[in-house]
Amino acid sequence: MREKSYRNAIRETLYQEMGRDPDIILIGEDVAGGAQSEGTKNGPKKGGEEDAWGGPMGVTKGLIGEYGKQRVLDAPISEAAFIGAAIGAAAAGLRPVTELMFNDFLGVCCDQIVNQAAKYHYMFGGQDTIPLTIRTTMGAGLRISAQHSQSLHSVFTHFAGLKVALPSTPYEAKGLLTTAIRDNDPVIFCEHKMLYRMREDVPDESYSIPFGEARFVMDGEDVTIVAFSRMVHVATDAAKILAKQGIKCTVIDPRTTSPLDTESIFDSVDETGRLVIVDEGGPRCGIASDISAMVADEVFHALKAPIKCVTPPYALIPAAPNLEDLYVPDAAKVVAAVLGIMDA
Amino acid sequence: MREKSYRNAIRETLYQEMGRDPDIILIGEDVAGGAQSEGTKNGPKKGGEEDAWGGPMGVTKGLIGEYGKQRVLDAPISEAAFIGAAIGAAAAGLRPVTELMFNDFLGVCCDQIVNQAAKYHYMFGGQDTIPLTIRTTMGAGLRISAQHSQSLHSVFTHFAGLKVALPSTPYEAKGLLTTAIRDNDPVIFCEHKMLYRMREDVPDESYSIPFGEARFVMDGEDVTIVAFSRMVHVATDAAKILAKQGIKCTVIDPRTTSPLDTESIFDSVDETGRLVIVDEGGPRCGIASDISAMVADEVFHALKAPIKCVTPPYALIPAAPNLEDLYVPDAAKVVAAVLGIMDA
Amino acid sequence: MNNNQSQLLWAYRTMQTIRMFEERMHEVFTTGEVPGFVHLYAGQEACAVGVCANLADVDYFHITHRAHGPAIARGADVTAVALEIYCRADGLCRGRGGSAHLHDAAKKIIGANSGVGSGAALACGSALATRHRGDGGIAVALVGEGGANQGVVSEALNLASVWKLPVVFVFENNGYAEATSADYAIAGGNLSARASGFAMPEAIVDGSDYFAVSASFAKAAERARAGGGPSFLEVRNLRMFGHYEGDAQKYRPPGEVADYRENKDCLKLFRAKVTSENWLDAAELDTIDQDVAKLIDAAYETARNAPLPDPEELMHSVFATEC
Amino acid sequence: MNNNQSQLLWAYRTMQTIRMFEERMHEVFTTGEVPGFVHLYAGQEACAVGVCANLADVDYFHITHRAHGPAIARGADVTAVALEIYCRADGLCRGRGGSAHLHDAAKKIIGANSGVGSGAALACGSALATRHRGDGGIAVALVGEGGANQGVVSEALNLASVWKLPVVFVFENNGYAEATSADYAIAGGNLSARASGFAMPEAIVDGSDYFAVSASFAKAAERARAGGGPSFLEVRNLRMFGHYEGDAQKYRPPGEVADYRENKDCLKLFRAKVTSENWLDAAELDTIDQDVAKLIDAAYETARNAPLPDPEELMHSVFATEC
Ligand SMILES: Cc1ncc(C[n+]2csc(CCOP(=O)(O)OP(=O)(O)O)c2C)c(N)n1
Ligand SMILES: Cc1ncc(C[n+]2csc(CCOP(=O)(O)OP(=O)(O)O)c2C)c(N)n1
Ligand SMILES: [Mg+2]
Ligand SMILES: [Mg+2]
Repeated sequence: MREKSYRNAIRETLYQEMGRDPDIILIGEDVAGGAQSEGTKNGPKKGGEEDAWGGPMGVTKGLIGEYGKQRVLDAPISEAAFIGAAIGAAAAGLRPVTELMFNDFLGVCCDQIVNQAAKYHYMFGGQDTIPLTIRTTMGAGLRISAQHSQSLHSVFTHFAGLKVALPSTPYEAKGLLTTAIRDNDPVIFCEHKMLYRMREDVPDESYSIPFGEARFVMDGEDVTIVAFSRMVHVATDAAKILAKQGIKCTVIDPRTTSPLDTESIFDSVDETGRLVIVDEGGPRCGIASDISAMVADEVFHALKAPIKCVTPPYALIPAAPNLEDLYVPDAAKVVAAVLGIMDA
Repeated sequence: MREKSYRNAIRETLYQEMGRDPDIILIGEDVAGGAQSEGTKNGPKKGGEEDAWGGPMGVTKGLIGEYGKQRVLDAPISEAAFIGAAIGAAAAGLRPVTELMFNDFLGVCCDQIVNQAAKYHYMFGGQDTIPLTIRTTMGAGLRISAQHSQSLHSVFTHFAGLKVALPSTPYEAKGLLTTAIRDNDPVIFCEHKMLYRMREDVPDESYSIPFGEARFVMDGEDVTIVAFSRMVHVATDAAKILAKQGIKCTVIDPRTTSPLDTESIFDSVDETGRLVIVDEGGPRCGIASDISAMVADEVFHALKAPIKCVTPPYALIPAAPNLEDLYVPDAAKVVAAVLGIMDA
Repeated sequence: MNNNQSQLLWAYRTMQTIRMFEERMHEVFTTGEVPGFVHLYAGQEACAVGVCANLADVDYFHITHRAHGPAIARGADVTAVALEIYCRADGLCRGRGGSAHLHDAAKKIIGANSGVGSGAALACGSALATRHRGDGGIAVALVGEGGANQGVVSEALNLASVWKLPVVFVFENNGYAEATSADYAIAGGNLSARASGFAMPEAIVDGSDYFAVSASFAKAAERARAGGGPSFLEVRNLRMFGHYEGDAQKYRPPGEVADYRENKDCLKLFRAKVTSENWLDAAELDTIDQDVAKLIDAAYETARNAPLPDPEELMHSVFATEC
Repeated sequence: MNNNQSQLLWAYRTMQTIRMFEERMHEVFTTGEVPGFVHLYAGQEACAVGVCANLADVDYFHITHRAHGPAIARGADVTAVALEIYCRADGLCRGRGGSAHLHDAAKKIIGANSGVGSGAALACGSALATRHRGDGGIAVALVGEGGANQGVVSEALNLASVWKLPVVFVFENNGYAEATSADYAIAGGNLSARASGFAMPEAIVDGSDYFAVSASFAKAAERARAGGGPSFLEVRNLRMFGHYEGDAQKYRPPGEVADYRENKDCLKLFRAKVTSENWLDAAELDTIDQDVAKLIDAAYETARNAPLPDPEELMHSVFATEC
């Protein structure tokens, strides 16, 4: 057990899983960091140092050195083709892990993810499985505007056939990625950009965290707060502030949106009678509404107050730092939402 | 005023709007029905009759004859390029109407729709508008399986910057399409495949139906049923069955999911205290949950019973007719949902 | 290519099976008993059969929405094919895919999967897998000339070259994508001109000539197996029916199909060739025709009378690993 | 191309403005005061400036994430550019787009818009619009050699040819897409080999030579204006800095940038040419250098001290037509 960053916990998982299973291959842009330029008829190899990058987030650095070019494949900027290839390879018996640099680039490989990977197993009558992991980054905070800062887990969740994991800490990242890689369904593994440097103790040996089992971050009998990814920390901060005011919150990190641990959420709301959901995705047709609707159906009679969703507004993500910070939910907004339903 | 099919109501609208505004152009696959083959250096013109198709649904037939090749453009099977081109043309002052054959093909032009069209106006600081209409087809019923039968309006709605219209009848289709074309934002106009043959009286002259204003299909004080597109008819059938049992339903067709007429929904639930939402899209992170969540927040205290969402299951759409019919919500399921909350 | 008698008999039988299967489908479709959209392969048989003549068990064959012919060419059970088109419980895909999504994992027939052209990318993945295993296999992607205009196809051509994958891209140019003619939609009119831009060899083949397709494909397959990387084949033919059943085909010039049936029917040409060369005799071929007719009768009879899937099938295998 | 003095002075001034703007950005970025990712254009100036030398007011210029240089080349106000990069209220896009999304509707500078390469499709639309109006305009799409591997780019090449649009596709091959070298990612290593597959003429141009770019582009633009359809230009150059600021660039061979700065610096080459040909004299150019330095000082000073957008800007212009 050592303290590890979220980034390193992910790299370690890839390293360990690839060591365990030779059918795991890695595909993505710059994942091998320029290592693969061997020159062409037009000239000799041009590149400098091998493995210079390791993907733009540096997560895969070192893996090509260990596992070689046949298993760590740099791809041209052709997400549709290389994710399509990963699906084909998965159906044919490999266990690919691909990197989609930003989840916003769902835009250019949407057919592959939501129509092909998600539907292959079902539409063909269960003949093949698609044990594919798509690692991608989500979230605002880097000031890179509307097309590189989205949190699209709700869109992935809309499509039956995909599993969607949102690790909120380094420990979670390692355990959930292990599960993702070993799972026989396509998994969208959403890494939050602003968490890569977060550090905590993470076991050296490999372990897995089952999908569909929520984590209880805090326990309290007044309000249930459900939050995902980076918002787990925002929710926890809010809960700590509220605790000082005598309001005790249960904070739940469901870890995966598909499958979703509805049981834990329902049980908690049954006890507290109050629910706030905090999510960084868009407010319309998102996971916050999704959970609210399930509770308003299944646990209606336990509810003591309106259900509150704390999400960004129905706007786009601006580059300007002050506007971006306004866009993303913070602890103050969560506190306000909780206070708003305490006397209801 | 004559009886017109949904298909013809749409064609008539295109015809009239194109007559009104010379900057409206039409782009899509087969929209000009093979008319555009003029032969190449490899041989003479090969095609037969001009304008043989009019898109696979036959909607645009006749338009090239009236408005010519400069305004009715057949496109190769390159949705990303031609919808991208439509966006570029819209930003540059035209008012394009494009046809995306099946809404499932969002898959191959997702970046264009959700990242470019939706974000262009905002991200560039409001400098240009994107007066673009994307006509597309939604819905199950043709036994064409999981990748050609989806109802993806919730996904479009998730992305701020898009407007989404779902005409439920021929009259609605004409009025909403007129509004869509004249609107300065990108509008996803979702035509339901199984409604093309529906007929009703539709005025010959042009008229528009404002976005964000719900239609009250039936009035009743016991339950509010909100439904979209073809499900409006399913909901109405259910309401008629329930009426015989003495249960009076308000049936609301919000017409557009973005903008959404929350006021009408809230007011109605305020009165009835009960809400059932019927939708043909997937059950997770969809418009049904979306509306449920808004009501569970804003009209919570009026609620007498759990909110019910009647949607397909979290499955894919199978080709087999019996399974497809099971997948799609029907009146019996709506009746059961209403009965389930009447004594709650 | 192997022009020995059994190979020739197989080729003839297979092409005839497809032809009769499709002619029958064309007939029965009018009764309304076949669900969904149905795209017939009649007229194009020599393409799929010429390709499959050169495939081994380890090879992957990615087919398109015009699926019946290619699936049969690769050895899918004809009755299971009919059952799937009828969306029956015992169809190849348990009735879930229907006509356009025939898929047979055991035979490595990979079904059309969403947007046209997507097989080109998936095939890169099959090729990766077979290379990873070192089993000497290749992947073949069948793509229509209309589907070739999808961006993912160009991406896949480049990717296959960059990764030097054992793939053969077979572009079947049957003149039309729905109502849009290939001459219109392909800039310059010559699809195979794209190959060199992605650094792979190309060939244009007469799709009504089984021998030409087989020979051309054999060369490309050989190159792929030897580690030489991908190739690009453009097979030119026509479909004898509409885009799908129900298509009035008014976009076609008058006489186009009649002329094709008369002069470019791959079955006629094959028969003429093998009999005039004395490789096979006409009586043998007639016997095959009779056998095949019976097989088709039986397959349709079975399909028509078979049960639809159980209702609980709706929720079956949405996920492979339940949580 | 117009080699008259004012044109040459404009070209030099513009290239120098870009260079100094980028060198300054490289410096100030280390202070942390510039938000987001910043991609510098230094080393590539002759490309954008050579193109813009041939554009008229009616023409559309679709640029990329490496936006500063192309925007300035086309006449965007340097201060407004700096303000936008600093995400200030008075930036070109009110601080919403930042460095990668510079856009100036009045100047018909169309900003990078999501996935790399997407400008190729949008440019087809600008071209449609300008043709619809009959104003004699053209559209130019600048696309990086990495972005060229996006499917939408191939689709757009085909579409532009099929519709015979007045577009020039300018592929800027600066050797890398992030850390991935062009030699690796482009099958065969020769991007311009793709042009003929889409039935358009191509040219490969030395991107450090302003005159070569301008001449080559002028020809393509002329063709487009005359109704001859699209062209494909591959401009070869290198970037002098990393993919974005902060990039350690270890994937580059040692000395690559130093050698480029020494021998292929477009500004040096331009200066040498115009002075040795006696078209301009060195003193004039020195004066420009001084002017530009002041302009850059002022622009950065303004940007640094300008206010961020008002909070209510967050909800402004999500929609153009409020309902
Ligand atoms: C991305 C996408 N766009 C449109 C369609 C609808 N569609 C189905 S088949 C077809 C024509 C395909 O033409 P081609 O590839 O030439 O194959 P053919 O039908 O001639 O065998 C079209 C447009 C589709 N399936 N996918
Ligand atoms: C579809 C897509 N994939 C990946 C990226 C991330 N990305 C941004 S710039 C870039 C490199 C682009 O290279 P190139 O087109 O050669 O332009 P250059 O940076 O060299 O100017 C990448 C991969 C993106 N913006 N869009
Ligand atoms: Mg075709
Ligand atoms: Mg580059």
